[in-house]
Amino acid sequence: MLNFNNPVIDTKEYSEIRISKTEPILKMNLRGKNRDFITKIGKELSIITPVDPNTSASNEKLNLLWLSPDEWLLYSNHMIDLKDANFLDDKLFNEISKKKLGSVTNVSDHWIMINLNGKKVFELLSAGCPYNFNNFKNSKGAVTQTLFNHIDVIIHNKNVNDLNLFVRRSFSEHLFLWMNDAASRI
Amino acid sequence: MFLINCPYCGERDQSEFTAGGEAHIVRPKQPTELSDDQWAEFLFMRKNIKGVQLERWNHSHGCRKWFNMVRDTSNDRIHAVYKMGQKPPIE
Amino acid sequence: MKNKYSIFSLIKNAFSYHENWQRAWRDPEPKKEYDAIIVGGGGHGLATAFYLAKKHNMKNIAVVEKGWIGGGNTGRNTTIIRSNYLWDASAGLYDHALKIWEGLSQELNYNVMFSQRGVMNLAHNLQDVRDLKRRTHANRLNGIDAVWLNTEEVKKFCPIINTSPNIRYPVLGGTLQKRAGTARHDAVAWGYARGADAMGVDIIQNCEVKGIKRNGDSVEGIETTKGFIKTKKIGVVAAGHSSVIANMVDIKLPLESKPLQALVSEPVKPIIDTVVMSNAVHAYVSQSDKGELVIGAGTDAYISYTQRGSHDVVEGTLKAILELYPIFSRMKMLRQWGGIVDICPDASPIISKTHIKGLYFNCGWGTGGFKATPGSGDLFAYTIANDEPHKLNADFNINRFISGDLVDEHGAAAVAH
Amino acid sequence: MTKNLRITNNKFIDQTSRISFKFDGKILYGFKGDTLASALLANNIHLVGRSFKYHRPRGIMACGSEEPNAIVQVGKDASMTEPNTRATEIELYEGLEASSQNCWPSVNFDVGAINNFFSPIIPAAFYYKTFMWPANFWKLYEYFIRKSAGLGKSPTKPDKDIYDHRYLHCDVLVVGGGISGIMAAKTAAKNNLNTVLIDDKNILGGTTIFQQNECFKINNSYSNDWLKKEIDTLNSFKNLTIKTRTSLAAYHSYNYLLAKENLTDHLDLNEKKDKIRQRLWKIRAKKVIISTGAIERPLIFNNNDRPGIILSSSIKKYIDFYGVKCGQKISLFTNNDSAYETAISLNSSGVSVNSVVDIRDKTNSLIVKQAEKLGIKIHWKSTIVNTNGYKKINAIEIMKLSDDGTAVVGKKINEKCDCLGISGGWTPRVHLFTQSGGKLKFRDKDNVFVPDKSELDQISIGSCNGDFELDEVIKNTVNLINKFLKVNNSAYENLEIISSKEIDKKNIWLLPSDKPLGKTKPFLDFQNDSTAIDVKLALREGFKSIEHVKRYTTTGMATDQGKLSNMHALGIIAETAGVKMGELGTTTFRPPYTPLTFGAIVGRNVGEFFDITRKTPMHDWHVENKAEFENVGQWKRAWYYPIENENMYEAVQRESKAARDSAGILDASTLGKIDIQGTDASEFLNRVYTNAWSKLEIGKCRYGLMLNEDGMVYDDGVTTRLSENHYLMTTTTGGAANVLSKLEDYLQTEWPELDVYLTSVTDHYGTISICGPNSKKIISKVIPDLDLSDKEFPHMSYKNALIDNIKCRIMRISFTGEHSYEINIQSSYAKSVWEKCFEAGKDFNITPYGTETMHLLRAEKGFIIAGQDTDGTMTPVDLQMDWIISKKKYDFIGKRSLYRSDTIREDRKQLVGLLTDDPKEILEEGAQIVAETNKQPVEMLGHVTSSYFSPNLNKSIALAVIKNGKKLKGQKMFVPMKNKTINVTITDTVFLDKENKRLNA
Repeated sequence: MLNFNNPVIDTKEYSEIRISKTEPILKMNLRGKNRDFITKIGKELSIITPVDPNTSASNEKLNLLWLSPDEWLLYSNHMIDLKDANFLDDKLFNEISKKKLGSVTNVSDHWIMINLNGKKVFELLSAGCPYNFNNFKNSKGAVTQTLFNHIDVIIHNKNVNDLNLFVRRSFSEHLFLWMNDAASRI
Repeated sequence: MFLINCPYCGERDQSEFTAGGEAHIVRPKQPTELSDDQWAEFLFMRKNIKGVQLERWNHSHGCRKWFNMVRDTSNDRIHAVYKMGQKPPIE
Repeated sequence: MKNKYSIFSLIKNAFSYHENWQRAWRDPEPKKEYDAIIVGGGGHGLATAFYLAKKHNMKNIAVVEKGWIGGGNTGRNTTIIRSNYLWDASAGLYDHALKIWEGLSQELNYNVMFSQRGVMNLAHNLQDVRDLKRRTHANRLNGIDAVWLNTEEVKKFCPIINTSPNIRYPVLGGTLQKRAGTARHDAVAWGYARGADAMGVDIIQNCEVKGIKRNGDSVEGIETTKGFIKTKKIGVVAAGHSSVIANMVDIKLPLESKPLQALVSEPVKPIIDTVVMSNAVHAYVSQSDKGELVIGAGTDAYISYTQRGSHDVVEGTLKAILELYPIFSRMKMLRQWGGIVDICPDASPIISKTHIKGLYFNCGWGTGGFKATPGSGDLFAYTIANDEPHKLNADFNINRFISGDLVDEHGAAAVAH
Repeated sequence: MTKNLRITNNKFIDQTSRISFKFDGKILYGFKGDTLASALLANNIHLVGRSFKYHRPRGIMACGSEEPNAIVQVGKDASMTEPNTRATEIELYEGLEASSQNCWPSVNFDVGAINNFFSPIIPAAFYYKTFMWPANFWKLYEYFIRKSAGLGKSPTKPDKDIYDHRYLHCDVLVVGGGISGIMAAKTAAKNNLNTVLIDDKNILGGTTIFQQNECFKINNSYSNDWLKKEIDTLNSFKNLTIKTRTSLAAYHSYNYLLAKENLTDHLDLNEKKDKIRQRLWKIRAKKVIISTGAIERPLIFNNNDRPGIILSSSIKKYIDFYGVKCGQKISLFTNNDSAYETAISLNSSGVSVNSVVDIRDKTNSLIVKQAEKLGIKIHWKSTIVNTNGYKKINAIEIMKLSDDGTAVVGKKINEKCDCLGISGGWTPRVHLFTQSGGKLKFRDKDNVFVPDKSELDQISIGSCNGDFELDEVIKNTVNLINKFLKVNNSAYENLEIISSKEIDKKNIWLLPSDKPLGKTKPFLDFQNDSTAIDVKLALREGFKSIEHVKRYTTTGMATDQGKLSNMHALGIIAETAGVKMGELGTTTFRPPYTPLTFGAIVGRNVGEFFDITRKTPMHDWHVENKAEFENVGQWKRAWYYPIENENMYEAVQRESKAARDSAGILDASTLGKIDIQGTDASEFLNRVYTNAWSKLEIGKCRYGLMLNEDGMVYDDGVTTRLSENHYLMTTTTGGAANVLSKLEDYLQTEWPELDVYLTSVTDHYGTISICGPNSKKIISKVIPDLDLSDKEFPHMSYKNALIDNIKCRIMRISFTGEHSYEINIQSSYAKSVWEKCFEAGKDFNITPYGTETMHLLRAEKGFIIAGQDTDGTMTPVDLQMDWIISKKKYDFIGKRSLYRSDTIREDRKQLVGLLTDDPKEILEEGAQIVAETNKQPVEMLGHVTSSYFSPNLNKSIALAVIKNGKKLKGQKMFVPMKNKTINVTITDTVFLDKENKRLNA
């Protein structure tokens, strides 16, 4: 059996900031323009596809994040086992890509998801994000793509002071170390 | 640092964007029909306006969408943004 | 020649409390007509006028400047002078300038403080090494005094550089041109102005060009804020504003005008006695005679005529400075400013005739025009006087963008300076 | 302390906690709350530095960031010392060590002072006029000029302190916590606006907080008591953030501001460690309120620079705030009322005021009357024509002014004093306003520039807006704020205010003396030693513009950025040139407002965080196996794997041989990968690559070359057709990001009609490349059930497969010319698969190789590396890759540029192979190639782009670009090195296996 290797990211606690790893979870990039595409993924995932900028929709298993007018990120709430992952992967690909409605790409390992939790998470973000979180803070489900210390990230407001941050795998170790350094000084 | 109103994502810091130069320079549909001069015109020659200019920007660290901007290059004031394919909201 | 500058003239004037110094240049009203008009009173424009008068015996000429002379990029650059360029054409152009620099203070009887303290270009990755070695070999064969230094030699020449192999992008070596260095930017403009004025050139400040009058395909004169001035030859040396002038005659140039920033630290006692540039880490620094660290930042990607850039560019530059010189962390930024640089797609200038008779352009110097000032002026003067380019600027004509015969100097010009 | 210069009744200094510090090696004492300046003055030390040019003795002159003279070197430690620090801004702490600058051997005896003697022959800008003969002596002259220039000393060891950044977004930012700032902040907070108030001092309240004077009352209490109560109420607002010790450094467009917060500079030496020293706040404010106050002007008269000459308002702050007497026999010199406030303060603290010299004829304002009541002597219509005392002022010479104020009359009065307070009126701190692009207007009645128009959502209030008197400050602040914030705060509306009003105004920019101007020293810029005479000289020499005068005389270019000198310079220029000051305009104020440490600007991104480090999934394996790494962009790539003490050359020779003899394994994960889907995918590829794609069979791979519109090679890579409308494109490592955004650009802007979607999967896949004659055997061990026969799985094709149930894609493609495979698998399993392959390869001596060996192997086959063999000036034709340019296709990116008059030239530089006559001789990459030796200058025909010693051919090989190279095959050429010339022969670019037999071996 092959071993599953994550970049060296584990759970670290600081005063009112908790940085923790979450892998493996499923992540899929969905792209499409027309209405059929939008209704189709909604149907396949039993989620109403979020069409408003910077928003998301969730059910107990999955989250669907708006990334752009023709792009969405799908990710699973919990660690997901291979079979389900492959099943969902194939199903969506066959229903959408094969049927020429849009594109479906598995990006589970393209992104690393890091959970940020605690009263001071937004202080941590303010150490490196030019983005204005004043409204984002209070709107559950809000999504933003921005820069965090010059690295592209997607941030999903899961719950009060409970964020999921997505960063490209090859950048993740660097960002993780940087976040720890920042968190240790807040 | 500009505060740019991405037509898709809303107001964001300039650092999330990439400038793409003068807008509405359409790539010739039949380049092979053009003379060297005409091709050079498309390739290199620019108005480089001092004043109100239409230009392209990309929300490269956000939604990755290209859009157009009306900006006065003499004072960096942004008058408007509009999506690709749309008409400029000014004269 | 008006009263000569020297230690003796200083002593002599001391007795009269320096109340008898003459004006460095007159402040004339424009005449009705000139044999040639230079648009733009920066270093390049004033040098052009100076050499038109000196070498081509054209005395009835004027320099019109919309603001005050030397107030544009001449007074805003970081004063680096070097000629270690890759292609023969560039090497010829910039070394021609460097040779003039070497005698300029005497030629102008004005101390431009040309200081041949050497310019070092650092390599931080394997491609850097290839590119810099390629340039060094080319320079050697072109008779330009650039040599390759290994990391130890770099450290020896400038001990404060962090050459540790453990930094993010270690210094893998570099090139050194000893004849290169810096000069006092204001003095260059003032020296040329004083020299040109002494030969009868009218330097007209606060005179903005509003239009160019044409008769068919030749020029007749310029409309200015001080009225119409007749002339048959117009040499435009307007740097960041070149396109503005070009648009007056419906010429499009292959230029984009972008903000370029620079900054100085508070003055300190001598700590670095050469100029060090780094492409990959994008920082360069020298120390002025006054003691300030002179640091150049990069350009912004957008067009702007505001002479302001974005803070991120300054932050990025200082980040690179601290990577290479961690000892500067407690030094303080005293002043930052911006200029408008006109950039060509191939990072090389245009010194050229146009399809309009009597209209000449000298532009596209991008981020590194100061070093070329004397050569640029000399060659542009030649081009205007003879209505044909000198062999040293023949390759820098505007038609190269049509034929595709570019002089790609991105490598040599890579660090904005 | 020699004398007792400290008064006891004082609210702001904690006289119970004594602090010891060192100045110029001498141990001294002060109190918590002192600045270095106030502590020095309490120790009766005025002389703290020497001036820049003449090395004249200089003393403390002000009490804040406008201080031009009292700048010192703080700390001795080579890594922690800080030059050019203003004593007036250094909060005293236990262990502080400071020393004078720009003097040798000591501030009391400075050899440089000889310059003062030479001053007659070194006027402004003298250096432009001399040092030109003999020409080659300039180097020597410059050496001495530089030695004498500069002020403090740079640290010589790396900084140990930590710096930090924070972004902050607020509705309202209030800059400056004086009375108007406090009122503004409270109003904003009251109206539920998210408000931030910053002040550079350690406590709020500005100058009003120590203004206890009968002439200034609000609702029957002293202005300071009233303000104190206001400040106390601020803590109740949750939506108000207050930051003290925080100075606004820069005000950029779009209300983007930078503020520096000092966190440890005031702490005792042993408390500073391991804390963030300074934090740079990057503030984005919807609205900005500037309430930065005003700066008192000096007066310009003969010898106005001696230690002991201090701004009158600073003397007031030293006595009222710090409880320090600047002297015991103090004289005052003024052109306005505010000096009288100082006189009264001194008087009430028991300091005898000799007299007030006032250039005005007489005035009867409330405060002047009160001063007279206290018996303070006033010299009306008088000026000071000279001051005495070398290292400290000891007397002033007073004379009456002529009616027109241009000359002095009558007899000279000598007055002994040990301190002189000067007041030339007030200058609003408009620096931030102008930084933000705001335009100023000139107010003739009291000669000040005040804010006029601004593009941004901002406002100036209080004295930085030109309101200098308590009642107008309050009245106007209330109105302006209510209008600006669109609120209605009645609380401040009917306050009962007592405020002395200035009735008579008089201003003389350059005060006359009984000596001819040339014989006097009326200083304008104290730090840079420029005088009124210098300004007049500049004008005389034709430097008309302010910027010219400023640059020629260096007035206003010192570390205080002309906070004290600019207005007088303008005034004297206007007067001399006979123009109105309003028309003259002002010089531009450039950021930062006060000098900002590089450390604060950079923040935490130093050392390991200087730049991002990207790692591949197998990175740890490479580390464990002792790989040396190469930086490729932000990536760390395995460069080579030395065994024992191999050097790079030896390691690469071994790796290269092993790869061709048996098997090699390479981590290719950094290659860019783009997933392309959509019904127009094939058409899209047709447009972006030079070759044709429509006919590529599903399951097959093809090499593609991408150009810029200018026709020059931009990027290359292999693209695989996964299904009808589904491709996987690979790009170069360096090109990945740019290619993707370039392609997105074309899709979004030029070809929106195409149904194509791009998704980056670069990081999703780890890529393992196994090459060599035994690669097939190894793959069959790793994936037993995969048919690897050339028929089923030929070169340039791909298969899906499972490794332990993990999906992966196997491409049979080769960058080495060997039979080879590329496994693409989810990154999380890549390291594991890599180890599996390595295990399976053991029997075949599978050898891990890095980028260097990869470069060598591909060079043996003449494959190019975009960026190494191309430099943005090479077309596909130049690379002799004509075959890859589709003749059928109507268009593709860059096609048209290939047919320009220059790009169709036959004799362009073209890619060729090079062999050295001596097969052991390895050419240097970058070396130039010529046709003739011993000729200078000689035409350079081209240069060496790649060069290696090939262990497989046992000779050195090289790729080069040479003018007209195609036609020159077989020709002899020369590579001139510094000390020798190498003979070479031009060859074909393919050195090994021309028939491509090995691909299927």
